[in-house]
Amino acid sequence: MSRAVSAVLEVSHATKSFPGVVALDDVTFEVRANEVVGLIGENGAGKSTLLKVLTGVYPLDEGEVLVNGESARLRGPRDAFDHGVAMVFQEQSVLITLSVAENIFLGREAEFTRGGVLLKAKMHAAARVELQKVRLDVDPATSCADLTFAQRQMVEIAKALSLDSRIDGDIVVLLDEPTSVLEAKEIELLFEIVRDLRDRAAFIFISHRLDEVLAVSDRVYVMRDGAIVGEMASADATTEKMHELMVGRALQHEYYRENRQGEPGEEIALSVSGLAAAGFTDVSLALRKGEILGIAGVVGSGREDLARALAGLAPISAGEVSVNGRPVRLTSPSDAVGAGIGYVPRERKVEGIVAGASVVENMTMASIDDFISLGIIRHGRERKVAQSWIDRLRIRTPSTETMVGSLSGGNQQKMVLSKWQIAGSSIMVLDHPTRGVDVGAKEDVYELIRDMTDQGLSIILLGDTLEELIGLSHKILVMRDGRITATFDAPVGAKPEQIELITHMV
Amino acid sequence: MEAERRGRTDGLGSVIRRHRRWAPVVVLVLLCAIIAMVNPRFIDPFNLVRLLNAAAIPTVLVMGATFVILMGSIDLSVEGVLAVSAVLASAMVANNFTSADFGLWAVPAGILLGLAIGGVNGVAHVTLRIPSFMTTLGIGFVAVGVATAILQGDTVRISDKGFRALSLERILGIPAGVWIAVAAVLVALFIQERTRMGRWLYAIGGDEATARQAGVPIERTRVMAFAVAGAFSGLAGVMAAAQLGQGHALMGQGRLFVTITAVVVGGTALSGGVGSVLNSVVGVLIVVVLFNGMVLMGLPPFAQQGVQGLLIIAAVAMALDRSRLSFVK
Amino acid sequence: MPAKWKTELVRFIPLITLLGLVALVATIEPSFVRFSTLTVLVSDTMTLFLMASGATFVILMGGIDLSVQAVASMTSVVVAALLPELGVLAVPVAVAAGLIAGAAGGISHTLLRIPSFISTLAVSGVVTTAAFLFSNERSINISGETRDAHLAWMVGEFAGVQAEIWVGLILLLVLLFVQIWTPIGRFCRIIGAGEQAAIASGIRVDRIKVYAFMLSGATAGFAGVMMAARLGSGSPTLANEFLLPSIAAIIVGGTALTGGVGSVWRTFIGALIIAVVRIGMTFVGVSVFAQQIVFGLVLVLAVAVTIDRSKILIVK
Amino acid sequence: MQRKKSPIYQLDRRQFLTRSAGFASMAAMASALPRDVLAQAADYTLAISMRSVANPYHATFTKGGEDFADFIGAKFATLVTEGNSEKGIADIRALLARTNGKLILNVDPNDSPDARVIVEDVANAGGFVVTQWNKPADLHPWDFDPHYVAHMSFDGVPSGQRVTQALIDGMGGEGGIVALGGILSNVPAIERRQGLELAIAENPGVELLDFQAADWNETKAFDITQAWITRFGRDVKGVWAANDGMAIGALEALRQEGLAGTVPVTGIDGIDAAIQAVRDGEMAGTVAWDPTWTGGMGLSIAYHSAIGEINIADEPQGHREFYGTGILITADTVGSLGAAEPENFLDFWGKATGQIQYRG
Repeated sequence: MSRAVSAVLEVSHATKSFPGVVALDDVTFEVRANEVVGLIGENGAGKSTLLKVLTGVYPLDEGEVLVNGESARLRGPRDAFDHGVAMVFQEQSVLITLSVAENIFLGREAEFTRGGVLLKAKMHAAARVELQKVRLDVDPATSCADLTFAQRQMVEIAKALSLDSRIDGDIVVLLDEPTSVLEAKEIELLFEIVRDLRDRAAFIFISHRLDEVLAVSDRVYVMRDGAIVGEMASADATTEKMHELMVGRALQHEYYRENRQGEPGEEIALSVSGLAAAGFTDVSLALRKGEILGIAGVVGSGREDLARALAGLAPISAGEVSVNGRPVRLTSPSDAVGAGIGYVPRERKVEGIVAGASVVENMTMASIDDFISLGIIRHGRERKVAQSWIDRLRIRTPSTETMVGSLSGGNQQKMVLSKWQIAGSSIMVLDHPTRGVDVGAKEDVYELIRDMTDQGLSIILLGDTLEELIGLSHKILVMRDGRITATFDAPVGAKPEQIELITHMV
Repeated sequence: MEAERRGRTDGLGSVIRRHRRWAPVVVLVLLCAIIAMVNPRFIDPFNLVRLLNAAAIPTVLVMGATFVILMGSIDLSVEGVLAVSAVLASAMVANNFTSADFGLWAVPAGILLGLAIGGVNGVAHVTLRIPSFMTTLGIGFVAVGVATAILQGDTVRISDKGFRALSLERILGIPAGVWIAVAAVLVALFIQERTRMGRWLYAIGGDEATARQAGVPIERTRVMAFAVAGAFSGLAGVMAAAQLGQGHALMGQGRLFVTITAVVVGGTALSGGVGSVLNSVVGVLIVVVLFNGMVLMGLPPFAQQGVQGLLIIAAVAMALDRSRLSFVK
Repeated sequence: MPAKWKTELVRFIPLITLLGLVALVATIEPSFVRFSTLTVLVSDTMTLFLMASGATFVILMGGIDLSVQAVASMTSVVVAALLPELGVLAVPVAVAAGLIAGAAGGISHTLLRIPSFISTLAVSGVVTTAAFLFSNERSINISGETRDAHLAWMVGEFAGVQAEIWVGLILLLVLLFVQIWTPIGRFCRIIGAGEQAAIASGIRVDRIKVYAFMLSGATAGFAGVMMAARLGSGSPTLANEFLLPSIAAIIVGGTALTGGVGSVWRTFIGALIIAVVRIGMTFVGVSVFAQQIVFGLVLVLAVAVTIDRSKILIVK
Repeated sequence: MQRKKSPIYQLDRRQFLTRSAGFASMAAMASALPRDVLAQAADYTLAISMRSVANPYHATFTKGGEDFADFIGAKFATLVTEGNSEKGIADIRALLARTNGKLILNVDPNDSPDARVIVEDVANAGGFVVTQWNKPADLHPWDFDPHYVAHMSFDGVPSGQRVTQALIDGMGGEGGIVALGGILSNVPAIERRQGLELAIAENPGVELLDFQAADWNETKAFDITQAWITRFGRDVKGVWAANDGMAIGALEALRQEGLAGTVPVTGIDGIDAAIQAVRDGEMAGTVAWDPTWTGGMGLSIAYHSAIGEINIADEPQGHREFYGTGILITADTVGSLGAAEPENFLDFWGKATGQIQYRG
């Protein structure tokens, strides 16, 4: 068979099965030198499995992995690294218990060891070089606990790029959803870095944000059901086309269900005046019944802090909050829940779900009192309610007793949303509700958000993308440096442009 | 703007955090001041030497325990390893139980025996995938059992003056045991700061899955950490034999909880990833000063456990850096 | 469905291990499986189970309770001292004393945010001092008549079986009920599996934690009462050397120290496993010098078998 | 007080515990036994129960029991409580079940309350039991005839008193004493402390500077003694310890300060290390119990009751609850200690020194 000579990393006719599923079905995939390859697909399409094959986590059932044209048996991420394949993980994998330098060279301390002694000065000097590549100006001895999330992500990328000065041939960097914690400016910086380093490295770029993939990649692979269903040059691709390939159907024009954006009621569901806490001051807003209020802002603008304060997760230092006209004190999440405020967190796996508990237990977690009579949990009633929500939201789960950890991200998120609906929350604070949710499930989530407003629920939305924020919201607040800097109405047909918001964000 | 924003939100926090590191030392100084006010003899230089002497063996024990706890594990075999090493060491020098007389060879032998038992702990823990709590509990029982079976209730009495000198000899007015403990701290500090294993302990305690992905040899590091912890316990056994002039199966009694308490009071988190052997040295001093102080202040015996309990709660509440722990178990 | 069969089987591994150990002892010494021998063994294990039963909830939460031994000793003193005056009412008073001690450990743990390992260790010191004070540093006798009058229900016989077994079984059922049917039981497990998500869902996690420690204190207190009833006396050191066996019982049953996985029934089985190993050695006639060695090894192996690793990713 | 003999001898007999009390003349004694005695030996299992074989006292106690079992050719079992009362009781019940009650038990209960349960169990199963040291004051052998054969103990009060006197003599009759007690609520700890206080009351020149509980633990004793040296300095003229383990801990703490041999120490129990220290002039005294005798004789009396050689119900109360012989060892007497004489297991009450006293 013919093979491009310049391929630095390729997978040929790879097949991998797990009990009951074919995760990779005869996949052939290659990355050429100095190339940025986009890899897209819904969750469960096989992207993660492919990455795990490329980093040696999973051995293949059939087919082979080739590095620089030679068959390689990769025994794990470390072995892949030594072969020139580095991965930037989707989950934050920076260890906050170690310093910046120690994180960059974790597992490769041998390079700085003489006779068993770790030479710290040498390690720090080398770390400085790597940090420069990602334009991060921090002391290598700083503990990663003292860095922001975005800075940690940059350390993560620096760690992968450090391979550059260690391997003679070309290197391949796998970027798995690297932008999910980054804001626009940092994403732009990342893309610049990627472009700068193309003469030394090839990249595989994975993201749910199709526009980003198009912006940075030369070529895009689309995966569905464990197989590659499309390969195209970015120049020939459009988001609609990619989307169609991914989900196997055309993207509906009304992606954000704008046709269902109704008129909010007149009643004020949530009113906030002069609110202050760590990260923001003097925030006032009014949220009407059935309204979606979007809040835009970069990381550190205070919008996350505001969301957490409203959820009772951060102490409020000044100001007042009223729900349906009644003043409430939000000193703990249970106060917020009691006031009818539900919080869908950004870190779903940490604060959204209990992976080791069952679907039904998760669903009734915020409203257990409703299922208790005479001090006894009524399992039957609980299960019935849970099942009705499973049916209603089309949550794919074998049963109500399944461990939530085994569900896909989208189904987990639907479950989190149902948790608050079961709890009868009248106000929902959605902090990146579609993060880590695949495209098909995203639409379900949007549908669900519209359903909720139809029922009179009010929503505060911190969107995953500006596009999403604009598409969904009735009204948008922009925050910068802890204050509200602008307010936009966003009625159907008269939505603000992204650039209008951005000018107030930075 | 970046700096401005960070300055506002983290400025104060990071200042406190930087100083929080010193909280255990503050607790120690405070405790000393209170005791010295009640009984000024506390700060008599001779008493300070006695305090160091009392701290010597616990210090050696916490070195190993800190390593294990940094990984988020725990070593409950401390008492057993200490006893069996003390028995071996005392039976190797001139004594009434065996005809052996290997002199100071008993020291490396005791350490190696500890290392071996620690290694067994580690291997059983990682290969059978049993929580370290249970593995080390079981192996600790086995160690005491072996010592008991060998001695059949006897006590080995040491007659080797050279070996006893490990505890009794004074250099610059300070007992040799203290110097050994200082050396042990330096070795431990070196391992922690200047070897790969030391750094890997923090990585494993911080997030084992990530450390594994980065190519950290988790299993090997775990086994090594338990082996090193065993070696320190073995050294402590040798020191205890030299100090008490004997070796028997119950030598280790009462050492375990003191050791773990000292590690935690020093500010090392039981959940792993946060702490240092230096913290633990401070922790040992806090515990030893507390005990010494209660006798100096003439507290009635029945009240001591209670007062100790309350003060330890106070000390940990002040000393523990919880800023990095979102929740406490 | 073979997969389902397998998970079902995994659930029952502690029980299978127990039966296997019983069979092993019985093959060497057949008289071990006589009804009377086994009921005596089970009844003798009930104090250990009582002590470990409430602590299971604490461990399910990912915490640990090191005060059970001191609490049981303290309540043995309380019940022995108060029995002549209060009669059977001394029992709830003693259990309440245990409950308060548990609450002290739980509150200092949650309010001061210190690890439960330390808070309960410290509380055990305080409790011991309280027991010494209360008992005037002596053991307190319970006269035969007093015991027969007020505590016979704990140590007598009912339907041909020792009362301890009935008491233990009733407590097992009560705690299973708490575990499955009450929010405290459910949330202990949920906190162990994902504390932050529980907080964000509005669960008053600190309150649940304190409840769990109170439950642990109360059952430890009840264990102290049973010991006092069985031995006819209370003493500030009565429950010595019970702490590690009771934690071992919980873990041998397959409850994970990291929290989130486990059950009270597993602790029941775990306590019996410990008892069968210990008493089995006496029965078979293992030399006393080898007993500790064998016990240590069997403990390690038993945990290797019983622990349910399917839900535990990292073993610490 | 109606004691016939002083419970403490100034070592008037050359008998003493050591681990391997030789039994050279055992065969000769065995031949003197009636034939039917030996014939029945096979029916019974003999057992010893105590805290742990890891301490010298109990190891010797066990050895004494084993020697007697060998002497009559019976099966022998050792049980340990590991300090856990419930474990001790459960083990005994298991053994009763295994032997169908054909059990002769010599038990040192972990804590005094255990004794009642053990006695009741053995009596119900039809076995025979002798208890040592710990039992509730209102539990008496004669309430369980014939199964509860006897209770043996050593009186801690006079022992504590005599050894304190030896300490005071070693100090030159006056000065400050510091004292290390056992676990506060333990009966022997309480008795020995009473003895200490009695002796101090008799010596007006002596002052008890401080009393601390070191919980029978030598390391704790070491640390407390060091703190005392700081607190009282040269005022400490003598260190009293409620057992030899703690005494050794205190002695080594003194050695660190160069005070070993200068400041006298006393202990109780008579373990080898303490006797050596007395010989070396570093300890002023200790009291030796007789664990070989208690271990073997406890079984012997119970066994001979079981086979009908003794009609225990007819024996006087002084033969049912009695003290053994505690021997004060001081520098003056330690030289005359020799190898142990073989124990005569048929001289049932030869070494008994009076009926047990109950003090309010």
